Amino acid sequence: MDSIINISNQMVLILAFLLICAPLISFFFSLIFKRFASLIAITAISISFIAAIILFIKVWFSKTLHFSIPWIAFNNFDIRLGFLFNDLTVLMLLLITLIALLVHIYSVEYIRKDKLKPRYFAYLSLFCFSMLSLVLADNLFLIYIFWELVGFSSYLLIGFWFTKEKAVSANKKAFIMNRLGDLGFLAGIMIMLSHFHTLDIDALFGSGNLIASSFTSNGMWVSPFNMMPDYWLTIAGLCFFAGAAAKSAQFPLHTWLPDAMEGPTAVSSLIHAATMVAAGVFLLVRIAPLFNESVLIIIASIGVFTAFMAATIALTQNDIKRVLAFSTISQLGFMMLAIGVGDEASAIFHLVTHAFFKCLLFLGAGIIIHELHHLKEKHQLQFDEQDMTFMGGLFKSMPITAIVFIIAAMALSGLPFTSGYLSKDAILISVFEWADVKGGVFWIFPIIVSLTSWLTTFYIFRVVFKVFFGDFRLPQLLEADHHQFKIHEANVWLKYPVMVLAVFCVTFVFSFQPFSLEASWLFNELAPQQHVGGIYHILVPIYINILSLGLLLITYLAYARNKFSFGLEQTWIFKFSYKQWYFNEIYDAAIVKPTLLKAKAYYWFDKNVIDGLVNSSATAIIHISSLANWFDVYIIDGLVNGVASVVERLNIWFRNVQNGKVQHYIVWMLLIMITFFIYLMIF
Amino acid sequence: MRTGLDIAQSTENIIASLSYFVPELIISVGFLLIILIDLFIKRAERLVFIASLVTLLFAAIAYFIQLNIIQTNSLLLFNGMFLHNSYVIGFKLLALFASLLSLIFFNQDRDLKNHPKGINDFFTIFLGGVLGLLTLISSANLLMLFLSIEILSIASYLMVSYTNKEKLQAEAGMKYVLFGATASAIMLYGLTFLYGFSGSLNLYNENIFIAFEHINSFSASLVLLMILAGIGFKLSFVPFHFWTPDAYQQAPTSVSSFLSTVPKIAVFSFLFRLAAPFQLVSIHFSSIILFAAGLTMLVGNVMAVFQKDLKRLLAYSSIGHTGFLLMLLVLPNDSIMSSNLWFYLFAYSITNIGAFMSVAVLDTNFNVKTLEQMKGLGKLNTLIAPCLVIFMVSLTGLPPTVGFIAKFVVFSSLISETTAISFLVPILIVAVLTTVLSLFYYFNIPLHIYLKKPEGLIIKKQKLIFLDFIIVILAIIVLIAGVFPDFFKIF
Amino acid sequence: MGLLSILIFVPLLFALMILLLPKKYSQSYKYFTVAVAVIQLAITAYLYYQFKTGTAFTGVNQLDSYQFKEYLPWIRLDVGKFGALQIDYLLGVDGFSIPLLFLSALVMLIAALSSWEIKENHKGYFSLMMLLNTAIMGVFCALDIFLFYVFYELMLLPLYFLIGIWGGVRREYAAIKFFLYTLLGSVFMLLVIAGLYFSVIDPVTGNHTFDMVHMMNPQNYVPDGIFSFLAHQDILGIPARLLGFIVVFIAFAIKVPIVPFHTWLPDAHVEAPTPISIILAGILLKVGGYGIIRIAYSIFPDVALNLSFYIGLLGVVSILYGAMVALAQTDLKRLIAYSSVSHMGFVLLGLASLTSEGISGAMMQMISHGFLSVMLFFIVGVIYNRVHDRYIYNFRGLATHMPIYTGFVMVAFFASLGLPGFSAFIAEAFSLIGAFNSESINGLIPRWMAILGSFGILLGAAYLLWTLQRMFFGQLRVKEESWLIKLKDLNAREILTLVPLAFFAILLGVMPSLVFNIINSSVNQFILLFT
Amino acid sequence: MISLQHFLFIAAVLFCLGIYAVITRKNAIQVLIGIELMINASILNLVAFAKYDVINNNGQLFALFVIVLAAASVAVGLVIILNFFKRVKTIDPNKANSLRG
Repeated sequence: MDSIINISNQMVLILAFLLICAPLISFFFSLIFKRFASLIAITAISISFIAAIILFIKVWFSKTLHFSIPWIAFNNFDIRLGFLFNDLTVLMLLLITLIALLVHIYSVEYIRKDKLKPRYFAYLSLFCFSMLSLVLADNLFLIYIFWELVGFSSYLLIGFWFTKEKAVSANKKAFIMNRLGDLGFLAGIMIMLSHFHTLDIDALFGSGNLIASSFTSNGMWVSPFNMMPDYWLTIAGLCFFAGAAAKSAQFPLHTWLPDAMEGPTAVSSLIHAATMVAAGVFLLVRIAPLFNESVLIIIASIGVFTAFMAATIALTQNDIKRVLAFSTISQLGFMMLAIGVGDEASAIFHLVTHAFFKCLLFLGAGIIIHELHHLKEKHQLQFDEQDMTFMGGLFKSMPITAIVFIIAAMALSGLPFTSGYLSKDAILISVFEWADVKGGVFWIFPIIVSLTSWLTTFYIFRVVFKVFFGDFRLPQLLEADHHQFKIHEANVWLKYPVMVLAVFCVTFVFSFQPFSLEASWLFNELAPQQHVGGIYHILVPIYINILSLGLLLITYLAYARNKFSFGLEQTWIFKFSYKQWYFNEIYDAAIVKPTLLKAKAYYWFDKNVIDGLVNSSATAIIHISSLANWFDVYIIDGLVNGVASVVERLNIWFRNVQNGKVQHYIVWMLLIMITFFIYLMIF
Repeated sequence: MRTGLDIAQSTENIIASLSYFVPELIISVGFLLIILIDLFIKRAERLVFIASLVTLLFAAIAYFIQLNIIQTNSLLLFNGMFLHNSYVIGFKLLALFASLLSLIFFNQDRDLKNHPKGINDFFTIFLGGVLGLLTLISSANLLMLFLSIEILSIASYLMVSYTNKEKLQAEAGMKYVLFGATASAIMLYGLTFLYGFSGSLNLYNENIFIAFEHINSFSASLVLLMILAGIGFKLSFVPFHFWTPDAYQQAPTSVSSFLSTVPKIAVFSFLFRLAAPFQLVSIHFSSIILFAAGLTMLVGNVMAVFQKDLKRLLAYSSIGHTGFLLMLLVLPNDSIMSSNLWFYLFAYSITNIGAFMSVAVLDTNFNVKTLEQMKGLGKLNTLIAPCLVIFMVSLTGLPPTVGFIAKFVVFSSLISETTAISFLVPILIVAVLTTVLSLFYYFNIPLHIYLKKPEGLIIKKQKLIFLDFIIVILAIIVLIAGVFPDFFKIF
Repeated sequence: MGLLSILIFVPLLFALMILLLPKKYSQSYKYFTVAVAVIQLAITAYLYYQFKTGTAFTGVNQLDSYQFKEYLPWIRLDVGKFGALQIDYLLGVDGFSIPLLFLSALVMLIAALSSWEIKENHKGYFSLMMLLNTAIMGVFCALDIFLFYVFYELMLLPLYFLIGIWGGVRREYAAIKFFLYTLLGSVFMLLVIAGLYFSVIDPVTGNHTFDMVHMMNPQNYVPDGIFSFLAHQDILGIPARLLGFIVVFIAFAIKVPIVPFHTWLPDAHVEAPTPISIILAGILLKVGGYGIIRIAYSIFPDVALNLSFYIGLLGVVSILYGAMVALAQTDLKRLIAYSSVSHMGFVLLGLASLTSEGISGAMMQMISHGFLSVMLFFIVGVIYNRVHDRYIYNFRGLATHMPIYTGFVMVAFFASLGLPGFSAFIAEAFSLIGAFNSESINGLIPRWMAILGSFGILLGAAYLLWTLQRMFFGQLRVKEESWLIKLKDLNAREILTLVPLAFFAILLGVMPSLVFNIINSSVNQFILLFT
Repeated sequence: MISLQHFLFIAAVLFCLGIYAVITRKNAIQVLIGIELMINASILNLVAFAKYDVINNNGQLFALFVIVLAAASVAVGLVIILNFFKRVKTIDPNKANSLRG
């Protein structure tokens, strides 16, 4: 492939700089030249996109490239600034730039009326900059830096409408929860640094391959430089996983993602569906060699649990964006599972495909919400434009949106001829194989996974049918005339991006043989030796998809035709799912209950009771901190005052002696002299 | 049959001694002169003041000359009545310097000026007192010691109760005299035993120590304590301090400033001279002194914290400083130690006199007597208030003032002995803690002057008097000596 | 008359000028102050630029490898059997002092710029501020421990008055509390200094010396000195060197401040006028840290080595405790004051690790906290000057009302909660990394301390973001309607003040080598003291 | 034969009586008298010790000086007490306790 475009390494370097600098520049410029914000941002991201394409062609199918310059140096280690190019890098670059470009274009229309438009595009650019740099970074320290910057820009974008109470509490929650994970990441970095005296990914996992050269023997984890108890190896793995789990919203750090839906929908699609949340998976793939068996199993089980839990929650939500959010969590769970079973290739593959169809789903939902919002404003109505109970029958009024949405839905549920089919089945297959190898209780993994994938089909098509089929429920719910509510098809700005995305949801982009995973070019490059046939390759796709199709029919009848409804609304299962497994409530109840008794003392706390983990743990801390405060005021200062009181006491004694009577003075004088004298006689 | 001293030899000694005795003679002459002036010339305040000023100046000059022509070895005058060496003269000069300041202060003091009988007798008494303390500094003989202490005491009794219009002043005077008389009577009794043991009044007679080695420590300690009573009364360290606050509060400010500095210089120099022999004769001497020092610092500072009346506050603060200085007495006695003592006394006296002067000026201008009345003075008076603050900083012992250097000198002389002398360390800790404590009351004054808002201060006529000038000079000296102490080490 | 002397005494000169100038020019005083600060900034920048690094310029315990040295014999007082007090006017800088000098100059400029708010008694205020300036510069330049002490104490007086006269409601209490705390520490330190003097001799002249550089070399100790390495003297049954270290350490720990010696800080900050809180947070806390490095650690390395576990523990406790107390505050200024306690904890933790990265991190933390805390306090000052209120719940949704202000607030907040790209992140990360490495490098402090300490970062995010949410986001709502008029957005001067701070915070975040390269050789030399 | 001990004993008794008077009498004049007693005790001592002096008559000399000084100080004391009486109309030293603390 090199022969096609033959560029030197300097060229690569320059391109890389261009790639990340363009968004950075646009971040500042769109704040300065407010009027052209959108133009600047789009130009910048397209530049990055082009650069990404060239880099992709250059690096894909070829060796790893690594550039770095010194940055910080210490006695026993140094940290460098640098780029690392390998297949993974360029693939991610391409993915991110492409989707980002589309979302930018989409946003032009979406955010047009907002007066904070320049700020919006500035934030988007900042995000692109950090995300791209994260991908390009050649050592863990840099990754950590941009990791946090990504979180920061997501904080900004979630809280973009900062006058909305829910939005600002959501972004705080998101940032702090991510911080919690980042602590793990930082700890991991410390461990690596003190164990290997370098953070360079290439040196650690690539050519240098320090990880391989380190080994554990009789309870010690030995590296060329250092040795420490072997549990640190496990801890290191778990630390990094904690970081990844927070970013990719894995249980138990997942509750921030649904709240993050307070941000603009375009943002949700780019950051909280396609790219940022995938960073966790990306990181884990990068450092996969580090993980030992126990860590892998933990990752796998958390992944599978998250996938299942999120899917069940998604079943019953009525807020369309929430459904999508939980489906994202669930899909990320799949990827984690893939990593857990040691099949990074499928994880990345699914990451890519999922990025496209999930982004598409969000944008489609965005269009609908956008339209309904206009409707709402035009007629001064009072309803929640994200609630699916008001929708229905929109196929007629916005066919294109409907079609692309359905394509994406099929991809998500992994039906044939869609990209999802390949990637998802890849994961399923490897899970089955893994369970086959391990045997025993590990068969529970494939069972749950298949269950989850059917649930996926169910909930996503529930959405499809609720929204696009049946008839428009808004009028009858508001007892209004049917005809005054006109829903229009999206205009070009919104339309074309989604159509482009729809293309990427089809099998043929990735593989020319719709049913063979091995044929996919992407997969071949990432993991050539894997999946060389086997019984599961035949069985798994078939039985999964047969059942999926069956489910599809049921869903259709239930939600589109309303032939029947599952009378579950009152059962605890439904509630359990609808309440999102009561996670927020559990998190609250842990600490909130006792607090409510003292609500007077902590009246301000009540304001924040509602929103879950962050605040409730905050309460715990605030309990302690108010205690600490009390300690400060009464104990430490109290000691000081205690000294003062001692002085006062002394003073009172001396005063009594100094009582103004001269003869008493003389007596005292004699007494003290005699005391001295006695002292002298004794000693 | 014991033979007396050879007459010829002794007379010859006396004649020889006279030349060394010039300054004291000058003062005695001045003393008589002033009495005469007062007798024969009417309305002679100014003249008397000038005369006494000139007397002191002459005496000082004479001492300077002596200091320069002094030969290293110290000699005894008048058949062992006085000691004569650089050490003695150094302290005499310091005492004279302080007395000069006090003299100017007396002349400016409102209470003394407005006295019906006029101020002339006061100057006479004052000169007598000065003579007494000069002889005390150099006295080498029990008789001389007692004599000079008595002269000093009588003079101070009279000075304290010179103005006696008010009930309280009379009361203070009476307490002072009764307490003082008792103390000196006790000392006298002790002295007689000292005489009895050694059979000689001469302090520099080696057989004092021989005698002390023979007698038991019981009577030795008893005698020691008794002698300390009289000296302690002058220095006002615990337990001989009771009179101090009462007397200082009610005496005219200038007198308080005199009492708080000049006698201390004299007595300290004398006691320090005797410290070495005492340390020899009684192993317990240093422990007594250290105890007294610790107690004194504690009492002085603790009592000062809660004082409202400025002069009473300064009285207690001076007690505290005495305690601090007492610690020096336990050190091996050599020229360097004495120069440290000298420096501390120098620092202490200029600062203290300055403080008293500023208080007096503020009193005359705004008639403030208590802390409460000082609120917001800083706004009204921009000259004296800052100086007062400087003096307070110096008394606290913070850089860049001479007080800090002095404190540091004392600390460093003591710290080098911590291993040698038992339980010096706890006393040092007491010293440090009381230093921190002293911050409280010293900085109460700036606190009231600057930090509090003025409430109902009556501004009386605020004409700049000569004293303001002196105060500013003193403040500047305090600062300069704080930065370049070397200039002020005259010996 | 070297540059350092000029640096130190220029403010004094101007102070005299201000004192002599008649009152009617009182409006010009602040311009004098600014001028002085600019001059000093120029000088320090020049010094920083001229500063040479490498094994020949390590400083620490090599007297001849200090730079810009100045020497004058100063005081020669006789004390005791040990001969004359040999006190010298000895100045010099090494890698530890030069960045702090620059920082101080900058902070002084900011303080001068924020002194516009001072309404009454300009003469006193500005001359005291000059005096303070002199003292601060002196502290960082002095190599003679007596000189150091003189400057160190000299800082107290002006601060006492600056807090006490121009302060808030409970200013008298705050002023005296601050004064007492510091004095209690420093007077005991005076004893130790005297003791050190008698146990150290100048190898050249052979008589005792106050030169702290000589005190750092064991061979300069007289065998029977109190603090001699060889003769293990006891004071009150405690080893003398241990006692000495503890005394000195506490003296500076009070300044830093480290839990539990910190309670003066919130009061002082809350009552002090904005410029003084800026100086307090920006410089004085650093004096504490500098003192610990320069005196406590360098002169008593053996003790420091043995105690580093407890010192690290103190650091961790300060980090968490400070952050938690900050979380409970409802007064914005108090909150920031406690956040300083938390941030300075990292300095101690990094220092205790005695690894090059840890110490560099600690130094970096001091500098970055210098910029950031100044920024934070200035931000508080902005809002306080406008409506004289700092109660967090009296403000809501300021972002819509004062966008530029909110912008700077966000920069300051995110910088100090350790967002990468800002200096604080580098500083805290490397303090923690150093603390973590310590166990495998020299086994001084256990790994869990670093892990525990890193929770400080989380808590920092918690209280700062919460404040952001409470005060700046949401619907606009303030206590009184009239405030909306008073609460104008930043004016040019304020922006001019904040921009350089933000700039430096980012610059050091992106190019930490600017500091690390300067201090590196000194840090390595410093570590050699402990081996 | 009266030995030194007798003199010293008498003197001690005198001294104690003096102190007793000083601390118990409710009359300033009597306090002064007490002080006088103490001084006289010392005088007695001096004269008694003088017998054993290496130089002649030193003790007696001292005694003379003491007598004179005692007279002087008592005179001063009396003046001051008188003045106090003028102001306060009492000479009970314990009534003079308005200066305290």
